[in-house]
Amino acid sequence: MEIIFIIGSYILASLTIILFRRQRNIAKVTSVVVSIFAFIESMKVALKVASTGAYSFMFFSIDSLGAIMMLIIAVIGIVTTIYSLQYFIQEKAKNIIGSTRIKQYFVLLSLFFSAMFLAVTSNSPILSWIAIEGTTLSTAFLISLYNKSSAIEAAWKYLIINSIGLLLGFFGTLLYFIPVTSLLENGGLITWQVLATNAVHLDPLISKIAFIFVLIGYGTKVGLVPMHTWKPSAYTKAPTPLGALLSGALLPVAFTIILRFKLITDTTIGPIFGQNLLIGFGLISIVFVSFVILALNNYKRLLAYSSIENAGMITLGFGFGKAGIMAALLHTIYHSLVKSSLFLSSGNILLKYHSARLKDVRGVMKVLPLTAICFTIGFLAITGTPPFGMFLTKILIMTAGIKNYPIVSVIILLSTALLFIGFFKHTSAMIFGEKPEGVQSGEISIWLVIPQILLLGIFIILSFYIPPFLQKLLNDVAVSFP
Amino acid sequence: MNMIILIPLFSPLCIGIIKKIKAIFQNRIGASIFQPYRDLWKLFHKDEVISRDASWIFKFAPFIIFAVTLVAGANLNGDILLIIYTLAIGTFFLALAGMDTGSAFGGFGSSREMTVSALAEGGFIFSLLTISNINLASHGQSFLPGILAFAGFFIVLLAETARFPFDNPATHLELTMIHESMILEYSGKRLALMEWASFNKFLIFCFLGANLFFNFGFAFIPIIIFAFCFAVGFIESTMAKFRFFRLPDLLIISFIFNVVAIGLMF
Amino acid sequence: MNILTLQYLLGVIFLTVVFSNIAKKKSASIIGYGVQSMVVTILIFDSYLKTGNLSLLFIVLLTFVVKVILAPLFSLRLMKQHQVVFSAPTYLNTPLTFIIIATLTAVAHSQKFYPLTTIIPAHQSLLALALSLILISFFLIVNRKGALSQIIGVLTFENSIVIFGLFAGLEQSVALQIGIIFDIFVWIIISTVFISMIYKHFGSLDVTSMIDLRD
Amino acid sequence: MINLIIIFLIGAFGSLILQRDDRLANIWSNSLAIIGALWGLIFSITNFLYRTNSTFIIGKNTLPILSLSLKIDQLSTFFIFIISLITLFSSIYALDYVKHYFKKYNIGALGFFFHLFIVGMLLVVTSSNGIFFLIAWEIMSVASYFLVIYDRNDLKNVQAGFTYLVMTHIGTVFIIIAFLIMYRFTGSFDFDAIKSGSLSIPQLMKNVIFILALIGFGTKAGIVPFHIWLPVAHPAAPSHVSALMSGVMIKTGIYMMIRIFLDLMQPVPVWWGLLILIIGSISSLLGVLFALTEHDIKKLLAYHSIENIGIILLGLGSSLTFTSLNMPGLALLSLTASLFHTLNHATFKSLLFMGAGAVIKETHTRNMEEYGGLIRYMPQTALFFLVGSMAISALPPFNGFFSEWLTYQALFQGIFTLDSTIKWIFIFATGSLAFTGGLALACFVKAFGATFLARSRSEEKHQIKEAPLSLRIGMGGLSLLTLILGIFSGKIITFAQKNVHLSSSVSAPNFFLSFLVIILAVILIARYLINKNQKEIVSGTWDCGTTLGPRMEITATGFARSIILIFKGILKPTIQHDIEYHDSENRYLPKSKLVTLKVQDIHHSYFYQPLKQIINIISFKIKRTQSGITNAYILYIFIALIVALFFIL
Repeated sequence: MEIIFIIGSYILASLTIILFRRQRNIAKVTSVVVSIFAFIESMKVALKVASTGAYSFMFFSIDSLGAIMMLIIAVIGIVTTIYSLQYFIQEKAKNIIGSTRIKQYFVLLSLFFSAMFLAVTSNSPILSWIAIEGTTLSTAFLISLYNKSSAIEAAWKYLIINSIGLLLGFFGTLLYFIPVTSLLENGGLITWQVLATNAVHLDPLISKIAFIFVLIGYGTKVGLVPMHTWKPSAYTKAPTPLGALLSGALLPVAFTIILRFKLITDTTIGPIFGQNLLIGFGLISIVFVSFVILALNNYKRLLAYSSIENAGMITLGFGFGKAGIMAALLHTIYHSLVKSSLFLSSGNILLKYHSARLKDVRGVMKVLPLTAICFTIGFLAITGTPPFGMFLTKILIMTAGIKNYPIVSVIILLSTALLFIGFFKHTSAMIFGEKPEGVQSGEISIWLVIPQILLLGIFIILSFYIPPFLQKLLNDVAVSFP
Repeated sequence: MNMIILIPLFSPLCIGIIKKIKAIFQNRIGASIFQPYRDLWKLFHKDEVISRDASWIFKFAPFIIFAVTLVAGANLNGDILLIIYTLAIGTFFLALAGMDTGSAFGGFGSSREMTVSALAEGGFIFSLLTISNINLASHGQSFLPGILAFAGFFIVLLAETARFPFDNPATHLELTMIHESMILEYSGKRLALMEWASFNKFLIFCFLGANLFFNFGFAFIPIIIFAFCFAVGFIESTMAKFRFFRLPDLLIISFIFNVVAIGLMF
Repeated sequence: MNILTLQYLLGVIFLTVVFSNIAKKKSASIIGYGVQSMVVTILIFDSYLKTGNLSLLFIVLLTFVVKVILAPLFSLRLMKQHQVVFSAPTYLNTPLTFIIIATLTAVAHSQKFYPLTTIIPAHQSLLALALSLILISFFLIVNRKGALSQIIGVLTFENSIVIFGLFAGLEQSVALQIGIIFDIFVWIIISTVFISMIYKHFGSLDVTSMIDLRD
Repeated sequence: MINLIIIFLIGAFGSLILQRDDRLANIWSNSLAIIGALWGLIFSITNFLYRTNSTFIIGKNTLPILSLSLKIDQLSTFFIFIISLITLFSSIYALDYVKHYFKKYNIGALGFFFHLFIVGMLLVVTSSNGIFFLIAWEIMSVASYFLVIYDRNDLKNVQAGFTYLVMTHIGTVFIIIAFLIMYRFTGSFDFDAIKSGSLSIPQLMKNVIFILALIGFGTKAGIVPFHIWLPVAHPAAPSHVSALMSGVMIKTGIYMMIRIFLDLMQPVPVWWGLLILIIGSISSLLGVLFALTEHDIKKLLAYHSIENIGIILLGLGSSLTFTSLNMPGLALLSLTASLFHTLNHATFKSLLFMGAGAVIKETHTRNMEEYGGLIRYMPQTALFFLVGSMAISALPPFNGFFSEWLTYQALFQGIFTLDSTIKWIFIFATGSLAFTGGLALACFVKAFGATFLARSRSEEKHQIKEAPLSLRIGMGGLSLLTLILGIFSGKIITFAQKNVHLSSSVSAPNFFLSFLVIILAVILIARYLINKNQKEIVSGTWDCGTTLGPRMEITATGFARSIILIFKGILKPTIQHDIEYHDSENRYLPKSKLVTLKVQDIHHSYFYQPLKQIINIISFKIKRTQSGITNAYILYIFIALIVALFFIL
């Protein structure tokens, strides 16, 4: 039941904001209230699923994977909404953006959340496809929020590439449906369970082709390398809170759909085929990004490429199977938390320095001390330096991989080292050095730093102690995958 | 223990003999072989002039260097590394004393001295190593390595005691002098001690060479030492002093002699 | 409708897609798209006649209204309104496009995709043609430079997927129908809002001017 | 052991809390460090005497592979002893030294990272699980990175920190690969499991693990090909930290090499030891040569750390060769030699770094050319620095000589007992050790002479005063320690020779006594007996008539010029003369002449520079794929689809 409340409340929020356009901060209040409500609901769902296992009703079926994703979306959702309140006040103060645009932002944001929740919990592939299409639409308009030519260009590219990807995904889903429709005549909605049960009738070759189409289709949404081209420009031109949401929440959601289809293909032709494909894409993404990062000159693109690399690492984790799956899930959670905190800190830097180019940003430690510390901790965590959890998950993925893909693991380790150098070069150039004279030092407002500290706090707690219910959810997912 | 007395007693004598031999080769009579004793006595009783810039190292170095030669003399038949590194203390303080007065000559003297002694160290250690273990030679033939080791040792002797091809003890020409330039600033009893220390060092080397290379017995040692003095005097009067940058090649040759000696021996 | 007429109709669609690939004038490709969607509505109407499923009738009407009438008219009006230059440039010259289209059709009919095209053995040739349609329309998007022709390309791509679904025996399935409806809905929004935005900012619908967002 | 770590953690977080008030934070962090160090000393000494080996597990852990398990055996106790010893002296030193950072930087952060650094080191030497070791290893590196860039106003330090962390990270990647291969064959990361399962690892894989571990730990220890970060990073850190880093941190690399090569991978082929021997000799030779070319005092000391690491590797390499030729007696001798030299190097290297720190604190520059005549203003620091330089150039009464003497004995035994090619490698190693000894002596005469003796080379030296009290206590304690370790090294030497008869042995105490007695005798005789009535007149140095300006003295570059020209094959020196004339027309009246002698670091210009260029070229080429054209992006997806379909079907 809770899921209906969540989606319903989001749609309701967007309607209220549209209707009561007059009141001054109706948008802010409603969106914060709704995101808190959604967090409580998804926590309840997670606890319920942890205790009683997957359950489904009407159009929704929530399994442990879905519950974890809901938790991620809810946590990132609350933090970004709180951040965007203060962020837009500052932007309005510098009259970069008008108040109508801010209202549009909150409307689209709640639509975006409802679409993501639907995508993760829907019980039929077509419904998830429509939900993902919905996210593409809402984010396309969000990217073009600033109404500058570059924002429009980024939105256009985002739109064209993602809709082609989704059409490929649609074709892939259709291929999965072909043998199934002939069986049940009543024409009811085909759910994941129906697909899974008679996956065995699926012709092996068709399921292979279907999985390729789905992987490349939804892979565009996740941003694996050949299909990643929209990501850097979209993240740079979008408002910062949206960047955090895109990489923190949308990436895992799109990835869950690939995983669900992989489950079906695994039952028909065994896991090896799916795993090899995932490893292939993961490897290309990590190696490609580790070279590109060295030559970047914009710190937002740096974060975009880093999320491509982490997407590659997660695909790799699922590709290696066994211990790798648990590690990849943990890696997804850690990555969402740390990447969104990095994005929010980069938002602060953008507000202060008014330019995203690395050349203009110097001496952040002097100008924004707290943000600099959050950014450094985030940088150390995201590149997998040990004291933090992501090092552990990286090692676990490697241990899963070393058994039968030794060369791949060695290449990955070397390219992560190269990635560390690239990322570190830019971060140390930004953090240290003399403060440019035009910038006056001092944190903009405490509300712009609390969200990052909150995210990093959760991350550090999770990297040392995993609560039992989350542990149970992770085990269920790890068990369900070959 | 008797070496502590014998070495300082007879070292000026050897230097006197060398000077006498050189004089004979230049067919002049030259001073008597006991002249060094008189010089030392004279220097001990003269006043001293100490530079304003010098620190306690300059004042205290002569005592350490002299004492080092005595200590080295004391455990001559002890461990070879100990002897080498005790003499190295002497060189260390000699070079520091040279630099302490802040005059250009002292600085360059210690820089050249350290270059020479750094390169000679390899040859020195290896030659003593071969000789002290010559009886352990596994596959018998120990004559050729002995010769090579002795040649290497003799070159090191000339280098360490600042004799001819490396440094001309008689000259004060700032372009060539190494040992003399370091003790340029000294006078009075400190100069005496420094001179005496270098005499002792020479005698220690001759004694080492004699004792290790020709084990005929204790009685023959004075004769062999005399032979050493004669050889040194002979070289000083027939050979020209090498240019400074050809010295490393000579020292590397001595090092290679010793390495080949060890290679052959075991 | 026996196989022969189906083949004949599919041949018409194939020609329209090839034509929109080559046509110099943009209006030609829009008219081509109109004809294509007309044939698709006929096909869905035929499957409605066969099965008598009411929802199919609803979809027939919807596609007819939107794809056959609204979309072409709207695009033509858009072109007139913005005096968009007539010629729709492509990256490759015509002979090369022909060669690629030929290779793609050969690939679609090849042994590689054999299992895909024999889902329903009777429709083997139809499915093969539909698959080649998909590949060609994908290539159309890549080849065209104008924003409007790219949208036309994406819509043809969507049409070919629908055709493949129909021939692969998915007429009945609710999924296909929802998919079609939602797709139409999405593309109405995109074409109306985005095209005007691009035009306002870039002065022309030529995509090649949008290249300043690079690393 | 756990309470030792807790003390340091309290120190770390305490100094963070107190960061508002500089003085309090400084006192808190240093006093905590001193208490922790004393506790560590007591712990290690009791552990050493009673031969207790203890293992701990800290808390249960949710993840399967990682178990926070510590195992303390004699080797780790020895290293805990070194760490706590040097931490004790460097924190005493830091009490006054950190005062000159007071207004500039956040002292709380310095205390926090200092304590984290020590905790990292303690965990590294005691952890017995691969992943726990890697976590401790990286905590140590990251904490020391923040210490290196502590003085961040000077951009060179930030650049030094960058090179340091990048090199350490590359080293860690090699170590991770090595551990992964071990995990693959033995199925777990725990050292005991690896040790018992090490027989199942095929020989080829063992060699691969050896090479990877050598590169990984060699980068941390600073052996020659991977040493470029050491002369850059150590000088950048505050002096008490660089003392700790070069005294102790690089030894953790040695500790892990011993742990893996001598303990885990035991049946070991001969060529491993020989390779370490060769690397050791090359590192020691090149280390000392580059040290000679330096005129930045802290860089000179950093290069000497490379040289001493080379000497330690000689001991380690010979012990590895002897174990593989199963001569346990000699193996024990050479291992004790290398461990004794690790202890000695820790003491005299931190002493020298502290001395350098005191000098830099007063003169505010690291360039030796601007020093000179400091012995008049800082007599005690000069004395301690003299003791340090005598110890490092292995002059007898101090501890440096006795550990080098043991290494020599090990190498001599190698020459006498082994045969054919192995003998010639041992001869090459002994030769390089001999030359390193000589060149080190020359280098430290230059360092001490140029800094302390004669007149000051730059005018404004009047306001220099002696180093504050706590600095002198720190340095005094360490110099006393070098002397005591030297004199009482007899026990260690007899322990080393217990089952091998050496042709000669040296007993330190009677050498020292005889040395003292003779010096006193000479002074008595010379000063009071012979010329009690001579006067000592003080007047200027002989100046052949010209006025004796600072230009007359020899400079550090001048001193080393002859040696550099002799070794110009390796060092490739380039001499540059900048002459300034009174008036530009006639060339005969130069106003001033500046000679700069630059040495080309062959590793940098022939290995690291080209590597960097290649990576940059590749990354720029790949970046161009993001060309901005939408059609190109769609083309990538199209190609990906076609390739995937063809490749998979």
